[in-house]
Amino acid sequence: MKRVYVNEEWCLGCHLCEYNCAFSNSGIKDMVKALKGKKITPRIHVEDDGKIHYAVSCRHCEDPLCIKGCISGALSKDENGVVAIDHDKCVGCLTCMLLCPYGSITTDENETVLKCELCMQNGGIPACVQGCPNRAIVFEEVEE
Amino acid sequence: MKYVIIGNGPAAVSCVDGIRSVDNEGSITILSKEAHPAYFRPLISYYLEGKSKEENIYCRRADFYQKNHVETVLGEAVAIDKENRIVALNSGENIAYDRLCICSGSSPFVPPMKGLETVEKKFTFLTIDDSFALEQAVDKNSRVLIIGAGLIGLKCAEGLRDRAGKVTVCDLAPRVLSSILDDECAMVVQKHLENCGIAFSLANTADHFNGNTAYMKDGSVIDFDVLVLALGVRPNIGLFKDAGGECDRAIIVGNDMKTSIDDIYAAGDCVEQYDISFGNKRIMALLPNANIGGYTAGVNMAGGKALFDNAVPMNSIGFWGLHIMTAGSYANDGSAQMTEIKDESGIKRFFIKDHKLNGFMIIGDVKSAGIFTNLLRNQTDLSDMDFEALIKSPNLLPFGENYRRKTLRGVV
Amino acid sequence: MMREGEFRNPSGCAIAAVISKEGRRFNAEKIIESMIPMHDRSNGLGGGFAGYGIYPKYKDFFAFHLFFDDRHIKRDVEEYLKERYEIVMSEEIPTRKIPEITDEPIIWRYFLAPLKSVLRSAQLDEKEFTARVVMHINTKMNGAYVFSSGKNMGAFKAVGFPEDVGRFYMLDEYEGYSWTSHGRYPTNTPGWWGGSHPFGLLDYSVVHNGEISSYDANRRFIEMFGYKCTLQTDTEVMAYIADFLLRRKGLTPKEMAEVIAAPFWSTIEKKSDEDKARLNYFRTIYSSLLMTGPFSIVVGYTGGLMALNDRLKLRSMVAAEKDDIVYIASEETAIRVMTPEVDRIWSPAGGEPVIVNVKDGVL
Amino acid sequence: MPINYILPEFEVERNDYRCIRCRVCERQCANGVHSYDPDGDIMLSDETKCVDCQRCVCLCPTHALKIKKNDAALRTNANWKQNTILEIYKQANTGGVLLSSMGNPEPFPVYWDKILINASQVTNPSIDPLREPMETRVFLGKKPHEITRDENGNINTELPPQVELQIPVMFSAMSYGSISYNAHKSLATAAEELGICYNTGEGGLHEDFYQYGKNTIVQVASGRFGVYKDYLEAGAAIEIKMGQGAKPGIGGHLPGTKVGADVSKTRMIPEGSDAISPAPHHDIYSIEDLRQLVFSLKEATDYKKPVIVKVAAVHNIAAIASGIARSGADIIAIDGFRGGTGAAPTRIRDNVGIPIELALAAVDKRLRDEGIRQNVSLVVGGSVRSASDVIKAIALGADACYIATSALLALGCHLCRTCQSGKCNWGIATQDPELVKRLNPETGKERLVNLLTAWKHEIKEMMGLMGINSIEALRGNRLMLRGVGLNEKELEILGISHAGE
Repeated sequence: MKRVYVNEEWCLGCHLCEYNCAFSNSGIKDMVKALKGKKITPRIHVEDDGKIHYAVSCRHCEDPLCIKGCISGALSKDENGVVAIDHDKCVGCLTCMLLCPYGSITTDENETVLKCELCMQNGGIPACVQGCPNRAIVFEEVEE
Repeated sequence: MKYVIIGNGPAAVSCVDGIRSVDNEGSITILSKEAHPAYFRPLISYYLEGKSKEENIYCRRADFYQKNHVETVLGEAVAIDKENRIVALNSGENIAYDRLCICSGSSPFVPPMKGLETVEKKFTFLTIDDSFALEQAVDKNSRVLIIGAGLIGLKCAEGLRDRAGKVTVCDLAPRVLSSILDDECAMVVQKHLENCGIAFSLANTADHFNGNTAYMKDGSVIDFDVLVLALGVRPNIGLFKDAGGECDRAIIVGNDMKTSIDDIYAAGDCVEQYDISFGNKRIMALLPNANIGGYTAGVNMAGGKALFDNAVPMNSIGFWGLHIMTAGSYANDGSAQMTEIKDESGIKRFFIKDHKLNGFMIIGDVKSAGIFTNLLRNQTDLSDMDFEALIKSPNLLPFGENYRRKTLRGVV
Repeated sequence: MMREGEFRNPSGCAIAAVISKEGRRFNAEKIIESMIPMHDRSNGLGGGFAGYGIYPKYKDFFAFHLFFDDRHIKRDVEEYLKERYEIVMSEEIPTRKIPEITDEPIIWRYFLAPLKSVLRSAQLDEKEFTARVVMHINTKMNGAYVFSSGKNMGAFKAVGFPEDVGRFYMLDEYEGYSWTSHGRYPTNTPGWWGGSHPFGLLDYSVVHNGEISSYDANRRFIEMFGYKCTLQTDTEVMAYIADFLLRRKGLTPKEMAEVIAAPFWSTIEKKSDEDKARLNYFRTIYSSLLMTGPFSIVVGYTGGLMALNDRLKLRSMVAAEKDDIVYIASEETAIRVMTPEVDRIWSPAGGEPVIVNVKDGVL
Repeated sequence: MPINYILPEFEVERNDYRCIRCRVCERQCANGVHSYDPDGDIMLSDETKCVDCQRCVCLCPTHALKIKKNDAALRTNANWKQNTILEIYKQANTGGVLLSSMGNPEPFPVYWDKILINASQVTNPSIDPLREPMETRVFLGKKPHEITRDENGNINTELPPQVELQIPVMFSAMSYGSISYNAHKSLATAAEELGICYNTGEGGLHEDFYQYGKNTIVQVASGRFGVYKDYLEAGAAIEIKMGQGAKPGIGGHLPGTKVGADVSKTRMIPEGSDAISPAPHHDIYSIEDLRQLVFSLKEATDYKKPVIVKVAAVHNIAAIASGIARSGADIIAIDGFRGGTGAAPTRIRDNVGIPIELALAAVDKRLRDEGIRQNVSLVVGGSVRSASDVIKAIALGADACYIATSALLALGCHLCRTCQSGKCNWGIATQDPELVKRLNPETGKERLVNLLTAWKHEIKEMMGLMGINSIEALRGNRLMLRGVGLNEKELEILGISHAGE
């Protein structure tokens, strides 16, 4: 399956992926309107120490621990292999956060879990990938 | 091949998944005591709280049993004839198996208490039917007394707060969540719950009851309308024990989820298995373990090969915005070295043994805690890792470029 | 108005050729007739013929055909020639007065033998020497124009329709084993006798239909080697290229075709190693002689001719055979006029030369 | 503090409504123009540091930024233009030679823009490149004069060494040091994919790039940096750099700060040392010395590599080229006065040399007049900006063009002309690893390949409309060109007629 992969070598630490993610998942058409004055809760985040930068988002693991741990059945793998979250089912227990080895799960003020769903609802090509200025984030098939 | 599963909870349906990942042919029969499809037990408090709708509590889609060719039989198993590989039901029916998995879960533990029989509205809190009953019993004016400040008691308190007039929790232990938190952390949680409107009476419990009045150990009196008994659970192991299987407090299984009896497996809350953090066999009655254990059992039953060899106890619970995550062993008995961070965002405590993370407890800033769980489950050697930096800011930096290339640039 | 040669003059045209493989000589009657059905391919501003084997009596001498504007320049040219050649014969080219052809210049021919002493001092062979003489007259001697300079061959051209030009020059009275002809459709010229086709140098003659888009690239290349393209016509450049490649570089007509209508790289890649190496070599060293744009040409030379289309075949050209005679023409109808019955008729592919040589030893 | 006479050249215009405080501008500006003030939740700008590289503008996700020319103006004076005055201030401040980079920005005539191309109508069909083959392959190198045959009459097809190009465009010399590793990698990989060549410049060849040797021209310049046997043998051709259009007659200077470990190894000079290329080659004081160097290089490489001699277009370029064509060189590269550079004294960049169009026309004519055009191929550079410039150059007589500024633009360069600072925000003219990584060579390669693929399409279109289906039929085909607005002398030098003639 196509996943979001990160080429650390090319990550500039610009953090645009976070903003593009937040915008894309806001459901609002204008980025300014969507993000102006807001604390963003992107599903991808950049980790850096000044020299090294890279973005982290859900790996859509083959055998996702988050799903194993989900106490409400909110997390599931769809037929494409995408680990998706059903916000109606999520109760915000964060067991998935306790289990995700990559720190790829976050929450917002609604206390339900936010995670990368590969922009399946936003047109198919993840916004972080589309907006990455240096192809540090790519959306592709990788040999397993 | 005939597979029989006793019980119909998460471990049971995961067991079905495990079987079907290897064997699409064999027949599967599930014996269920409850007249519901498998549901997520922890959701019963969220149901009360209104966060979970009834239709959303089920573990699988409605067509799961049909799609997987699973026959469900409503009834209670009363005996296992291991020689003839037969399970006897209370209905008198006998069901033959080639492989059996016991996912019988646990039952509420209610010790004998004086005058309990005089209490009109008294409940335990383990099944969805308990939630339905409480839903009926509690109204805006109800005073609810919950006995037990463990996980079940507190979740019940959270579930009922907005439905009831007053919720009081008492426990013989001097702190809340005594099985997973130390005094200091428990106090943080207790304060938070008190701020959220829950009353506590700790190091104290009901000595006896008379109608709607509880007479407490310390001599005080608590009037209530509804009583919830959340004193703990006991694994349902009678059936297996009677068949001559090896049990401690629960059914003993190996990391392949096999019991001491040939062709009988077990998973979920009714088993005891090796806990890598404590270094011995323990009950880890937790949903992730039930899922993993059930699946592992299923694969092995169907002739595949699977191991569940990194079980640790872990908990993630939250009450009104305060999150608590714990994993592994954090008994501060001096065998492990503790590193902690305390600040306005909360408390983080890490226990390191032989350069490996053996347990942790995080209250408050739980972001990316899974990175620690991962270190714990994999018993990663921390000697070459900047662990100090990691606990300040849990991220993948200290793991090094190779690890990141593998995980962020590859399929995991 | 500018004179021919002062501007680039592209033109459309009709061509035809006929050759006997047996070297049998015949008069120009048929080829003149062949131009009639192609009348509309010309516009009356130029026509001409070249015949090979027409001067058997003088076959060892360079036959110069010249146009002179007046007697003075004729005298100057003769002076110039006398210093370099023995003039074996000097005469007016016989013409027939017809109303369709008017305003003719002085049309003269000379049969010339180069002076040995002059050749020795110039350290040149007689052909190169003669080529330079032609070049000199045509570029330096205003009012004189050499329009034919080979041995035992001759070009005849004028302003007019080709069939009229043929009658004008009384070509029915010449016999050759090979004839080429041309009807011209220049697009922006008043028509000048010298500008008509065939165009030749020494015994190479070219009749051409088309407009080569590579003209200036070809011209500027060939001019590096002593040729002066005074007329700015494709035909002139082609004649010089034919002289350069066939005479000076010793290529065969087939090889010349491989240079000027070189196959595409994609075609070359499919060839045998030997062909590939040669074609690659030609395209590398003679890349500036590649001719692009539409053309169909007939290059006449002693003992044969080559008909060739550009590599995309952007101009029509048909070939046919009947007994020992090979016919080439812009249109099949022209061939049918010459020979209603044919043994074979075909349309040569772009860049594929039709080379017809008179049998060895026949001439 | 002394008075600062110099006005900020640019103004940062931030649309505060649009700004979402993502701070990408701050993170991406190596010059430190932008900063965030958390107390006021505002973005601040220090415009004195802005070079108008447009990096922030391009990355701002909400298009909240504009960099504008500061319209603060000195009193208008046609003679003492604002820039002239500011340069005086700068020199009075520092006492130094003014430095700048990229090509001459002054309003000298651009002859490409005064030349128009012909098209087929009626008498001659245009050719549709989508239907018919359209060939753009060229060979650079000496072309033999004579045809020789073996005893069987077969033509001897051995050729002097040639450089084969699939399109008549190459990336011209830019050294590793003046541009980044990733820029080089982009050029090298793009050249490989396009079937053309790039040029090492005078900075040697990084060991990682030897694998692109058949698409590499290795340069030997006056500093001889990185030159040794393997290097010479690595390339498809060897270029002797005598001069550069942006700074004819002077050498080069790569400051020690840019000579990091890799550059040092590649150039074979100590880390941190200034890399100074002398103005002349100290073994070439005349044309006969050049011939010696040409043959030394040929000798060193077994006569297997064509040798290019690159010179700046200067006044007597035709005579110089004639000399080079007789020196044994296989290819002459001429660099016009608008060619770019990583750093040059401003006065020299803006006042020395001649336009490439005139130089090319003069050289091609001269070599033809002397009958030695076949001795050499001609490559021209110095502001070849588009496919039509290429077409015009070929029609004037070039065999191929060198492009560099166009290539850098494709890589993201915004011509801010401050390469000399080493803080290229686009990761091109810098050695700072954090900046270098901004140019992902995958993207770089793709953009270069796209650019030249686009040019190739355009070249084919234009060839087709001229009725030409092979680029060699265009070479020197000056009849395909007409001038507009040019005087007699210019037309004469260009060897073209005026439009309407």
